Amino acid sequence: MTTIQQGLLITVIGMALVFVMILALWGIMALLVKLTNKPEAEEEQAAEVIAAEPEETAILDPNGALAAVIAVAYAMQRQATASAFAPRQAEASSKNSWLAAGRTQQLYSNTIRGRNR
Amino acid sequence: MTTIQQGLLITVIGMALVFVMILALWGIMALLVKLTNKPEAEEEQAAEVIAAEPEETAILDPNGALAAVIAVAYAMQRQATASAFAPRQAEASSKNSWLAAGRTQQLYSNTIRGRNR
Amino acid sequence: MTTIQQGLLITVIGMALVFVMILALWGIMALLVKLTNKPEAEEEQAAEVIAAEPEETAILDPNGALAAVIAVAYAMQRQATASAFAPRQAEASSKNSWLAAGRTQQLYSNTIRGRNR
Amino acid sequence: MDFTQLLQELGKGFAEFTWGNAVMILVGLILIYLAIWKEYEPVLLLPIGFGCLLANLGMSTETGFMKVIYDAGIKTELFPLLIFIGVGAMIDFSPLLSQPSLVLLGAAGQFGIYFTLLLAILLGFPLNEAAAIGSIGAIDGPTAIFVSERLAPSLLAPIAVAAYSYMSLIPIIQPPIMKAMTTREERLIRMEYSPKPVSRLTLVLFPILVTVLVALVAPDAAPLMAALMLGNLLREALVVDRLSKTVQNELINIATLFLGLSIGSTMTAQSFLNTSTILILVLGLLAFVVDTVAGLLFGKLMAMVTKGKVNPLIGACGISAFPMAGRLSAKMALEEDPTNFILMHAMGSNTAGQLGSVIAGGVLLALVMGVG
Amino acid sequence: MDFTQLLQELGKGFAEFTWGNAVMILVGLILIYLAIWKEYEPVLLLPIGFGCLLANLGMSTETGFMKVIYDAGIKTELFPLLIFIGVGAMIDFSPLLSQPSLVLLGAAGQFGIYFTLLLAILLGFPLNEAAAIGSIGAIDGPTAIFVSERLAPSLLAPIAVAAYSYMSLIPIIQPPIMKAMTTREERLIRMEYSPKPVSRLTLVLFPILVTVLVALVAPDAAPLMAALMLGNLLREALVVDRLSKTVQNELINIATLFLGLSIGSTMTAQSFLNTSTILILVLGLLAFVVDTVAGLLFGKLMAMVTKGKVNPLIGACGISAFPMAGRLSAKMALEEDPTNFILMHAMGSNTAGQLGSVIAGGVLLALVMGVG
Amino acid sequence: MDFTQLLQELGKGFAEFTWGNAVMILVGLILIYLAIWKEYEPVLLLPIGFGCLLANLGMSTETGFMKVIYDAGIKTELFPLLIFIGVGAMIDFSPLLSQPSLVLLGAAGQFGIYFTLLLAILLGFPLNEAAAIGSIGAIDGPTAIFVSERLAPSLLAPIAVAAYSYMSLIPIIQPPIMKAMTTREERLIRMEYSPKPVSRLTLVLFPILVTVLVALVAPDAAPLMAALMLGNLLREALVVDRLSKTVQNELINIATLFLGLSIGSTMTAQSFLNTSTILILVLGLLAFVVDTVAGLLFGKLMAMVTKGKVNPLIGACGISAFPMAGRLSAKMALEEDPTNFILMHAMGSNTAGQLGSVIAGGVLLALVMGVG
Ligand code: NA
Ligand code: NA
Ligand code: NA
Repeated sequence: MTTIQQGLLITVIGMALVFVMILALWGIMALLVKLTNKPEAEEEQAAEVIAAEPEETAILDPNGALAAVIAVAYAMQRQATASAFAPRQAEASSKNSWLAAGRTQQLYSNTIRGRNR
Repeated sequence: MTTIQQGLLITVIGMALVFVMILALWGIMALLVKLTNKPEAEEEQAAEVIAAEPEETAILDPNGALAAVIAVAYAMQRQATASAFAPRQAEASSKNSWLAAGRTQQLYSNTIRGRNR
Repeated sequence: MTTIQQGLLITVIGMALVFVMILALWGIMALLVKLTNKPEAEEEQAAEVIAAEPEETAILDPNGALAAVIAVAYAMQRQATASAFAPRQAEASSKNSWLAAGRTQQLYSNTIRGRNR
Repeated sequence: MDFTQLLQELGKGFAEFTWGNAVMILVGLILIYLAIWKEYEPVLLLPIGFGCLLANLGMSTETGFMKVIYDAGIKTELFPLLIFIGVGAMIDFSPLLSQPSLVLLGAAGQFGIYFTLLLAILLGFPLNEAAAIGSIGAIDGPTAIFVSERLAPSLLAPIAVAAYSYMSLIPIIQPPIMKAMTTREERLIRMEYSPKPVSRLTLVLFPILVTVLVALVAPDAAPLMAALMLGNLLREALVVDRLSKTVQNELINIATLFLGLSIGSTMTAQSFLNTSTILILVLGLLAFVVDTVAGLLFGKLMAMVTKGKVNPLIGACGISAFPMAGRLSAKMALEEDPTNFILMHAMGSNTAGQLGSVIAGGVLLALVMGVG
Repeated sequence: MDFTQLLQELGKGFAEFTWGNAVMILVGLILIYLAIWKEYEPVLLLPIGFGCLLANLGMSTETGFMKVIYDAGIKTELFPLLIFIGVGAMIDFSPLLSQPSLVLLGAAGQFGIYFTLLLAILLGFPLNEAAAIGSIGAIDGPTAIFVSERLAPSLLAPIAVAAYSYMSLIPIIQPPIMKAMTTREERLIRMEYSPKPVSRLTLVLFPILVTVLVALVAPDAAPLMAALMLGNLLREALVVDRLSKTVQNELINIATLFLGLSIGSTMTAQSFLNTSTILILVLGLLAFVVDTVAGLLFGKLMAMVTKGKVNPLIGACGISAFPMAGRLSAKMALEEDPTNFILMHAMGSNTAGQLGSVIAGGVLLALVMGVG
Repeated sequence: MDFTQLLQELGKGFAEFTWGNAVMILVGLILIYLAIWKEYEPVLLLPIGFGCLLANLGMSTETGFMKVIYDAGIKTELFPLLIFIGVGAMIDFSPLLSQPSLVLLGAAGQFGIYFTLLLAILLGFPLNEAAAIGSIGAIDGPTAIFVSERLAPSLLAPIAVAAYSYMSLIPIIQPPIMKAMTTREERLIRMEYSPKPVSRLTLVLFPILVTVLVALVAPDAAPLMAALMLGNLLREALVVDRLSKTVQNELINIATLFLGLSIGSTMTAQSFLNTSTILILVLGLLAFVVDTVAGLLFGKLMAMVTKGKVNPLIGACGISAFPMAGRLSAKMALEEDPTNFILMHAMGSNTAGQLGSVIAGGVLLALVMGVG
């Protein structure tokens, strides 16, 4: 078998294996999320109601003022906890209050609501 | 000699040696404290008077308010200096102001008065 | 050749080489400073005007009050950035406000004006 | 006393200095320039650049203190693993876990590995070297270094330099491809963000299950994935904050500094100044381009299959290069429409790319070792 | 190209996986569960648990990067010593120094070592293994690991797991024994707190003198005690704050992480799944119980001798397990009478137990080596 | 069971203890006393002192864990280099770069090296040992250790002790010499401070060019200078703050602690208690004195040549001992005239001394190796 044939074989098997494993990961993740979230469904709801409010306000507020406040608060908290990536993130989020607001909205809801800490 | 006989011998010699060394430590410690504290006896006294006050107040104060304040101050200082054990200590001392007060009283007097830093 | 003769030879060659290398360093440094500072000469001037003011004020102020303020500010900033040497420096600069003022004047102008960060 | 010998000892610095060394010192200076003034992955390119100076000033990894560091951290594979423990502690997998289907994008962004492998074979590289070059397509420094160190240690330096340089060039490499391959309509696609809640149990079990899966199916990638997932477990455990902070700071910083220095110190003129290096640099760039193209194509496929519910831009960040690629995709969507926030999806895809890269690296290693 | 070989390389992860490995992975998961949800010594049990996963997924200390770490830190005995430097910098001996007689309580709490040793011999373990098992009774992780590594390295993992697990179970193990063995009257005993003032000179000389004493009388414990006392000297010197902070943070964190991982990585199915392990776990629990009982009995003796001036509860914290056991005794006294504060006495006893444990470990090592 | 053997094992601590060990323990105690109460370079003298205790209590670098640390960090020369990376990150070369002529003062302050070398030869030391003793005259710990470790490792301990002790005694050693050798008029000389602006480019290029120059002309000093300049480059790059902070804190702290311990642990009675040690201590003090005298003479020469524009006091800080010597010169000028600030000039001279010391150390190493 020539080297290029070996290479082609490796390519085919390799990409196939990568996809198989990624599919397996998908399955594991879907299963994990499904299995582990049942008992907490109810407290989830409550948290969602509270967390939902700032989100909507942020979207309705045309001046982005509240959004900017949340963004700054988030950036500061983030800076304190995960200093590794903080510099760039903080910088990025201060460029544009709208952008920051949107980002904050997503990250915030994910951190506070989506995750049951 | 069987293994169990060896074991018994080791137990007897071992515990005896541990006690001998601990007794030696006792002697060393008693001697150390005696020898090294003479010249400082007087400044000790002055410090004691000052340090004694918060202690007594803490005991007389039935609401534990002052005690709690001292406890919090102590916990904060402790947290700053010895972060290793801080989390659990801080947590523990916030459970009960009385408990904290008593603990604070002892630790405080030991740190400030007992030690000549 | 005896050991002492070897030693003398090493001394002569050694000190000569040290001086040669130090002279080379001098040349490199002078060249570096000359070559790299041309384009920035103008912004330099502007910065100098601003930076010059606190210096002169410090010298004119007979009570050293402003100087002390700057010194403290500098010491604090220094402490935050270069914690390695901070303890001794901070200690030293708090001893005498005049001394601190002079030091601050030099260090400050060097840091802010002399260096184009 | 031998005077000639004395002069030799004194002059050995100059005597051993070659034109090649001078050229390599220039290369080192360019890397340092890119690190400091262009801020291209400075924590790695600065040490690599300085190491390159050392290598060409008589302090290569063949002797002395750089050999000690190289043997301790690169030969043992410890440095990339220590870095991965720190990286793992920095990664938040919750955006991915709350949108599991995004994991598919992490597979597509690995095509560049195999494309580059094939091209390298066609250019005459033997299989092991071609595979090492292909590992640049993982777009992940520690993975590329880990794989190359096992398959072709002599190519370690150009591969690492290519991987880290292009990684920091992603904001220049990707956008034109992204614009060329997607229509404005596609870039305007809004993605609903209704993540499934992710429990703490999930966040803890995920790194463990991934470790088990990868160790069973691709054992050659196991150390890398285990290190990454150990870091992530320290993060998500929430009870070992001390360890999590130390691996994210001191441990990763020290490992990074010495990894960079060690790799730089292999860049002697005789090992670096050859056509292989130039080919590797070109192939590496191609790997990045092909990864991006494949990711975008897969993104478009997902957009088609979901009938316009997936913005193809997030395909481009399935290539790894965490977290830069993710931010880039989100930014491009915002440029078309300042109210279109796809950051969380992009981050999901990006972390999927990180997983995919390690898996693909391990599979590559296994296959080439199995063949060889 | 040999296709079978390729499949072998790919399938080796599955091929080498045994039922035993599956069971051990379960063991690892239990350790991780205890670490995260029960917060049982998480900084150690989490790495041990994860190391256990690694060991049974082809990454044991027999090969690869875990062997590198194991050889660097466990075989050389460095990890327990580095941890002890950090621990020493965290311990305040002034409560003990201001009440020197409390040091006696640190001797009584070592009976469990010898009791367990004898029991292990009766159960058929050879002397060296029995002594290593006995070291669990020191109730001090680094001591147990140091002693076991020298006497019976093959038992290192179960001994470390037992030591750290039971240590975090102290709040469950000790209280019933303490209640059963003391009367309410005894628990109500108030202890006068009139400490002798402790000068800085004393605090500095103490670690030095202890090092000298132990090195002369029990040289096998010397490295352990020297490390502990070096850390304490850095703390009490007050002039090397930089060093004191580094050993209490980064140094101890890194050493702890890799100590845990290394020990976990020795827990392969073939070395762990046997009756020895179960016996060790049972004997270890007994060691803890006997230590507590002996400590309490000695406390009662001291109460008798001093005619009710010593609260026997502080006997229970002469077992080491610093600082948990000390807090526990003080808490139990508070439960009987919310105005009875014996924390400083308990801490004195507890630090005495720390000293006693290292001494007892060293004496044990010397005796067994002298006999063998 | 052999009872005699058991007693031997138990008594070996006492049996091997000699009068020499007792004397050396006293030496260790003196070092610890100087570190804690006199604050003489405590981060080094405290670990050295404690290491000295260890060496004479059966824990020397010939065996056990101290051998592991010694082999890992001193034999490989890593510890002094790691320390230099941290020191480099702490040095600000801008005072020197803005007044380049001050660099000359860094050459004069090295005469003590060669003076001491000659004196040591006259006292009967062989050339390699005499050169190692001369390295004390570099007045720079890592340089002296690096040179001694290569030329005469058996003299490492007294040389390191002398270097660090006298370095912390500089405030006592230098002032009388400075007063005796300068007139009041000279000390009152004001120096104009009109520094040329120093651009960021200069600050970045400087460490690189110094590394290249030294590696070519004095390759034996290359590792030391490269480490120092790597640290400085990390500092001046401004983009790798993470690395700069780590090398200035954790890395240098850990290296310092273990360097000190290792050197202390070579101080066994048999290797330290001899006339060589006493001669080395005396010669080391002379080296410091001669360095200061030569520096001041050169300062006076510069004052003459520039017609009173240079204050000769800044000649005294061309000896290295950064940053203490620089502060001392500035302080002495202030004592004569409280408005005469020469700190920036002194710091320029002092950093020049740091460079000169490393260069002189490397040249010395090269010459002695070339001769030998
Ligand atoms: Na990739
Ligand atoms: Na114990
Ligand atoms: Na010098």
